[in-house]
Amino acid sequence: MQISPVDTQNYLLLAATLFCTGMLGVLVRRNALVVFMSIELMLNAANLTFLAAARERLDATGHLAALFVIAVAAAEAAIGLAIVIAVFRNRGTVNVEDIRTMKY
Amino acid sequence: MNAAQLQPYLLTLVVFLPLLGAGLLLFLPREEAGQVRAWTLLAMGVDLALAAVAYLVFDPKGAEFQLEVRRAWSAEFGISYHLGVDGLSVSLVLLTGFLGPVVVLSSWKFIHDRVKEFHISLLLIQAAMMGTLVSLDLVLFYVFFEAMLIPMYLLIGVWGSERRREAAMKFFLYTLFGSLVMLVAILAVYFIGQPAGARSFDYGTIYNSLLSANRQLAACTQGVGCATLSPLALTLQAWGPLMFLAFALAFAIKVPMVPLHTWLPEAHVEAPVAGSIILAGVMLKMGTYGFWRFAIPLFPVAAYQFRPLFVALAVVGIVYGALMCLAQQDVKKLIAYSSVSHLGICMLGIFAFTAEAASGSAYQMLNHGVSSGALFCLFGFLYERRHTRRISDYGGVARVMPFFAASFLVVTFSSIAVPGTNGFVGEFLVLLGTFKASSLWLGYPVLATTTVILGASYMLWMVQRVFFGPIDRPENGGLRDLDLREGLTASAFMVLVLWMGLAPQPFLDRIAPATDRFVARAQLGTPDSAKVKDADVRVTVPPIEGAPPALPQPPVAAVALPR
Amino acid sequence: MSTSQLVFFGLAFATLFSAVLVIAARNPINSAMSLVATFLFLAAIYAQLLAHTIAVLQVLVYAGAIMVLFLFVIMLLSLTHLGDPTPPPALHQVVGGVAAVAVLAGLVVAIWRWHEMAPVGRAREGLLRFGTLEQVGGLLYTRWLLPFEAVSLLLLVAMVGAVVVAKPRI
Amino acid sequence: MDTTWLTKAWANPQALSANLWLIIALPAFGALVCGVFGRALGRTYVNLVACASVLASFCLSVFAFQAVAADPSVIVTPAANGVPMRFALSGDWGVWFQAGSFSAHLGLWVDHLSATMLMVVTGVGFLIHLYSTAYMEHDAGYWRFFAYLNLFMASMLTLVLADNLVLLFVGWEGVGLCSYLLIGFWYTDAANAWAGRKAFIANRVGDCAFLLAMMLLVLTVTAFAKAPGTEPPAVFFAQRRAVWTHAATSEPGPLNFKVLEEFAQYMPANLAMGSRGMLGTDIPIGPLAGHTYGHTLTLVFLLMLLGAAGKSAQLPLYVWLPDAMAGPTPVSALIHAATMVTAGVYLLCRMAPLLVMSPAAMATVAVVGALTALYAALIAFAQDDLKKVLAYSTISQLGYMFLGVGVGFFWGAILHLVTHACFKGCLFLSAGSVMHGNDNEVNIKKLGGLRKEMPWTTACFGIATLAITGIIPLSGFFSKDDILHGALHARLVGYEWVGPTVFAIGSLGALCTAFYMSRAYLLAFTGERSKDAKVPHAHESGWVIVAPLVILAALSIALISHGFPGLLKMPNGEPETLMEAFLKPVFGVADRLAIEAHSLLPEAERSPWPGFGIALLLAWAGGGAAWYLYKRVFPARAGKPAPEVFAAVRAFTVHKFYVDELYDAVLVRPIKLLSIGLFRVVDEGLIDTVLVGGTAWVTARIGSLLRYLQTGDVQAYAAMMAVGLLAGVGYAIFEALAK
Repeated sequence: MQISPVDTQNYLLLAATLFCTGMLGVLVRRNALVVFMSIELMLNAANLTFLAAARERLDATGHLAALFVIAVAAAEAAIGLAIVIAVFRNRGTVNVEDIRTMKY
Repeated sequence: MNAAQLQPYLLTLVVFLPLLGAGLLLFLPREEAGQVRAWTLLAMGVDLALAAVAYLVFDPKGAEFQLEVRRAWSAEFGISYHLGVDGLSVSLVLLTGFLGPVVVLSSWKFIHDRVKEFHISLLLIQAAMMGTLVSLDLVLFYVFFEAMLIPMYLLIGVWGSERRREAAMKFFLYTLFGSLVMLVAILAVYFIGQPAGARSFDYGTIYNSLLSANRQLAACTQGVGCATLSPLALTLQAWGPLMFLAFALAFAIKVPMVPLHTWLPEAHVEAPVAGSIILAGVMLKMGTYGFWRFAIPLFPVAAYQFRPLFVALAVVGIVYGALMCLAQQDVKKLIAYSSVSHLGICMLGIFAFTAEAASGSAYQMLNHGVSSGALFCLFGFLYERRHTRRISDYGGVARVMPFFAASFLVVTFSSIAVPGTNGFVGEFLVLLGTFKASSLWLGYPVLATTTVILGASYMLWMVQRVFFGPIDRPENGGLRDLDLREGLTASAFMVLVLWMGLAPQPFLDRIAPATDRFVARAQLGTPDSAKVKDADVRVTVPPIEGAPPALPQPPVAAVALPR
Repeated sequence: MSTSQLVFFGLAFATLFSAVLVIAARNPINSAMSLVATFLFLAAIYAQLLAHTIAVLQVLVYAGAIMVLFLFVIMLLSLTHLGDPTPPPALHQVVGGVAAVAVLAGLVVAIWRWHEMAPVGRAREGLLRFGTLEQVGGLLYTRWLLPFEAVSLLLLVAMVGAVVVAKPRI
Repeated sequence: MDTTWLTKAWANPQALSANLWLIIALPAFGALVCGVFGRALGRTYVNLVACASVLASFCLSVFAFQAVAADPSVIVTPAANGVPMRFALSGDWGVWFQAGSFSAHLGLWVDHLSATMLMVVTGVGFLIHLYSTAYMEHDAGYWRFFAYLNLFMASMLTLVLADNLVLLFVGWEGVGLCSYLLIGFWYTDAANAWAGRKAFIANRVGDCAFLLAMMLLVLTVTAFAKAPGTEPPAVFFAQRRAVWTHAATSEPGPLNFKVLEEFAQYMPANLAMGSRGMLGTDIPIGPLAGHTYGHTLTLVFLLMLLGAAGKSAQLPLYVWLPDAMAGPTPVSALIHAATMVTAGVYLLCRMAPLLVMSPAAMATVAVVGALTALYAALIAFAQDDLKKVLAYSTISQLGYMFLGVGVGFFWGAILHLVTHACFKGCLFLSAGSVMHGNDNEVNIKKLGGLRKEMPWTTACFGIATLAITGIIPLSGFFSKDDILHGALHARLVGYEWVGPTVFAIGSLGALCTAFYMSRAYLLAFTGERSKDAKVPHAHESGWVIVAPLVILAALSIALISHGFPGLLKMPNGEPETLMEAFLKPVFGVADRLAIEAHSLLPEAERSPWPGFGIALLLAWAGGGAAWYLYKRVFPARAGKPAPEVFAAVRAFTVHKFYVDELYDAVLVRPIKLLSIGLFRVVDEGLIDTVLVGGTAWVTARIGSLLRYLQTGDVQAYAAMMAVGLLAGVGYAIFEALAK
């Protein structure tokens, strides 16, 4: 068993790109479901960072953090999708621009 | 478990017993108003007993802080669960304990809706006030200090009279504004006090760490050693005044000092009788107590620098508050403004920096708690019968309520400091001590002495209009005198008024050591600072009991940025 | 360039490509399928990072459970129709997009310039156990037991919450 | 006849000392019983408790007085300066309150001065209690009345017995308090209660000055004791001059009378025991540093004079006393004539050793006293209310006492105090008896002809009138004219004009006194019954009312013994009055210190008889004028209008020279207006509306502007977060690059 020669830096770059891709999705897509998917992307980017750092420091705590992130993501997806269903039922749309009840 | 073993837990019990009572009330059905009242009374009574035990156990010749307990709480941030009382706080604890059952008794028939929530609020306030008085950790203190606000806000806002919402909001915002500024100062003093890793919110630790810097700074104001100030002293020189003012603002609002007082009359007028008693009896003293415990000892140089301002404001408060009273048409507002005047005397005593004045001020805090608490309580009894606060709606009440009138008169005399009642001793000592304060202009105490005249004018004017003269309104003719419950409450106040007036020394003995230390700490910022010995001012800090062995240093920031 | 490097770059490219597809696809079904692909590629990368446990969980939880959930929702609500033509982007969308790109640039610069890590983890001992179920499980059930239990509570709450929110009438 | 029993203490002085507190506690206990259980106990028991407690207190006082006065071991002449040292029964019940370097003890003492006062207070007090049992017979509030009256006795006795100024102040304010309660006793009439309040506030003005005087005195004494070079303070403060002391504990504090006297010993310039003249020296330390002791003491006593003026109804604070007649008549007799109002005189006499250090203050006291004596007498001319006449005469007579104190004639002032207590008490009680028999009629013009219907009352009133007028075989003659004689011969250094001036004013006052007292007597008691009388025929009161009158009238005659000059001889052969000799142990120190301090020089003793002759002439003249006017001139002019000039003068006098109105316009109204103005403008306007309300307004406006940022669009919020993140990243990079 040996550590791969790929630098941690590369993983971090990948994570950063992934994160920003997700962020872009959140910021420009109007479909609530796609926004949720983008959020999942961002969470995974965070996971990747945790794991890269864990390998760098040989500290398995990072894995646990990733585990918890996955759990939180699962919870978030469940609730979020339930809200999407509820909103859709009430308003017939999942377009985020059409949901503005909190406007001044 | 014998008494000695119980001692470390005494203060914890005093603070949390009301909370326990509140927890118990949660399980009572809301229709059982009688049970709710009885259990609250029981909890308050036991709390009073515990407070009395603490008062008796306190040894005036012993260490500064007694009945101390210090447990690990949040070691990473230097926060510990540190309780302890000195002479002043143990006296105020007793006062708070005394007012607890009184408050419950006085609102026995006053409150009809949401009885359960009302009593839970009372118990929460009681716990928070006790906690504020016994905390020796700044974070703990702050938490309790803020925790007082919320139930009080509810008390005014839910159970008050017509304009209760505005009054509650005003009270809340005023005090919150001050205490948030204080929070910034608490954090600042935490960060400058000690290097990273050794930082602590503990009162004694912070005091001790600032001590030598304060000394250097005091010497520097005399022109000695300004070139060799330590870094901490330099920081204090630059930021000390601001930090002092931040603390002072919070406490001055609470006191309240003119011109930050306008929340008080409104809060008093709108609050239910219980709220007024608590507010006047104890909560205002949190301000003076804060000056005594935190603002002045931590920043003696800045305090000395701003002393003229505060003394002037105190004297203005005394005279101005009294003049305001003369203009009032509303009994509760009048009593509220008289509190402004009386608390001005307390503040004058604190800022005189002499032993006489400080003792007098401390005693005046107790007196004011008793006398204005009693005034509000007694007027509450009358309000319950007539539902009006306007002075002109009364007249000739003494004829139909003789016992009530007698009690009210006794308390009035206490309030205007007739010798033989408690008010005199405090006022006399404050005035004397202010005269003795060499560096103050003699005009201040002279002006303050006019309170003797003005106080009598407005209080007797009010008494006159309410109690004497013919009964010219038929509603007043049918008032009934106090019943047993009310009579007992009133008698308790009267006994206390006379007891504290005729035999003040046992009370003063408890306060004396705290006074000496306070004056020494305050002197540290004056030109006399060199005469103050370190042993007189340094705080003994007990180790944290049951602290886990030092944790392994948490990994320091992994990504070290290159230089 | 060693094999593992080649593998990594391949995987990284695939991951990014499918991620871009996620946000670019007009049909949500396509997005979802691309997301599955992204997760699978990521799982491989995790494995390469010696995080075997997490890699397995990634496949199970994300690619399995969560994605099924997404697909069900899409199908339940019949969101597959493409709707009206896309309106012109709003101001905040433009600003957000630019900000996202700029953040990426900033992060890239930062990672590029300050890549030195604290020299702690290059030791080779214990590599055999690193990231195995045994090690992660050991940690999870000893030192991190409380957070773990808290997470289980969170999931429970989420479950109940999802039912409550989604049901029209309880 | 064996008289040794007179010159030996009847009771063990040691035991008396230890139980002095009982003298105060008994009436206090009576007050408690009457006040709390009075209504339940019923009239008989309340009367019993109230009278018995005062009687017991009186008996104890007699024992104390006798022990102080008679025991030969009391007076010891120390070798040092040849002045008899004074002794007292003295008890100390420990610290009352103490803080810093200040302490006040619960200490009581009975020396010759307080023994005299004790006899007056408890003696007259008991008689008036007895009288009240009949006078208040039909009043439903009898229990309240006796509770207040007993409480008053306790306070007054505290005032008299206290051995330090702070405890004295307790009694001082306590009597004011009881006076407030008793004036407003019939509170259902608002005017009565207002009168009580007026009395209390006027007293409070004085008390404020008194407090300031005490503070300054503490500063002075403490500075002296702590100044470098003084004797060790411990010795200074611990010096005790009592033979019989009960439980002398810690140092008695700076306001103890013995300490103050000790302090006074150090002040004069040519003091044998230290040769340190301090009066002209600067106070070395403390807040008063830089002012001389002499000036400070002058200020102290001017303030104390104001305090005493408040309590003793002198100019400028006398306005409350006439209104105080709203209270029941026994109260007027006890509080507003015999005891409470003399507290100011007692206080200044008590402070005599220090008072003589300041000729300026003494001159002021004398002038204030003389002016008050004349001024009040002038107002009394036109009063038709019998009680008001007596009230103004009280003010006037108190003025004589102040005059006596001011010219250093302390024993004369005290003698006048004692005789005044008797004859004025008698006058008031007689007036009460008149009211009792005439359905509460007080207007002298609506009485008349009482001589036949109320013979006892008339006789007593007549004797007392003669006494106050100063007709020769009565005590008032000697006490008042001793004072005037003393004034004529006193030489206040630097204020030599004061003696003759006050003598002149005082003599004029005596003339007026004779006039208005005779007028009152003639109108009320002689002649025909007025047609406006409420009841056609008055009836004589019962023996419970008459007996006190008779006793007091008898005392007004008997007390002549203490004022008759030349009954005793001094060691150097000069004649000495009995009262002077009796009070010598107290005032001897003051006299000696006055000479040492070169502030008050006695002239060679001259025979008082020529002066007495003038005084007698004045008294006859005043009385004769009254008789002539009211018996001859006015009846003859009945029905014709008075000349306009006289009418105007009379109106001016009836309205008490418009002083009440003046005070109202100059002090009361402006303060009230100021407070209302401040409340409206500063408190409600500036602070509450502009500052507090303004803050809220600004916040609300800003908030209503900023709320337009809330678009409700999730993505917009997210975009803001992204921008924020970008800013954070940018800042971190910038920081790192900058290093």
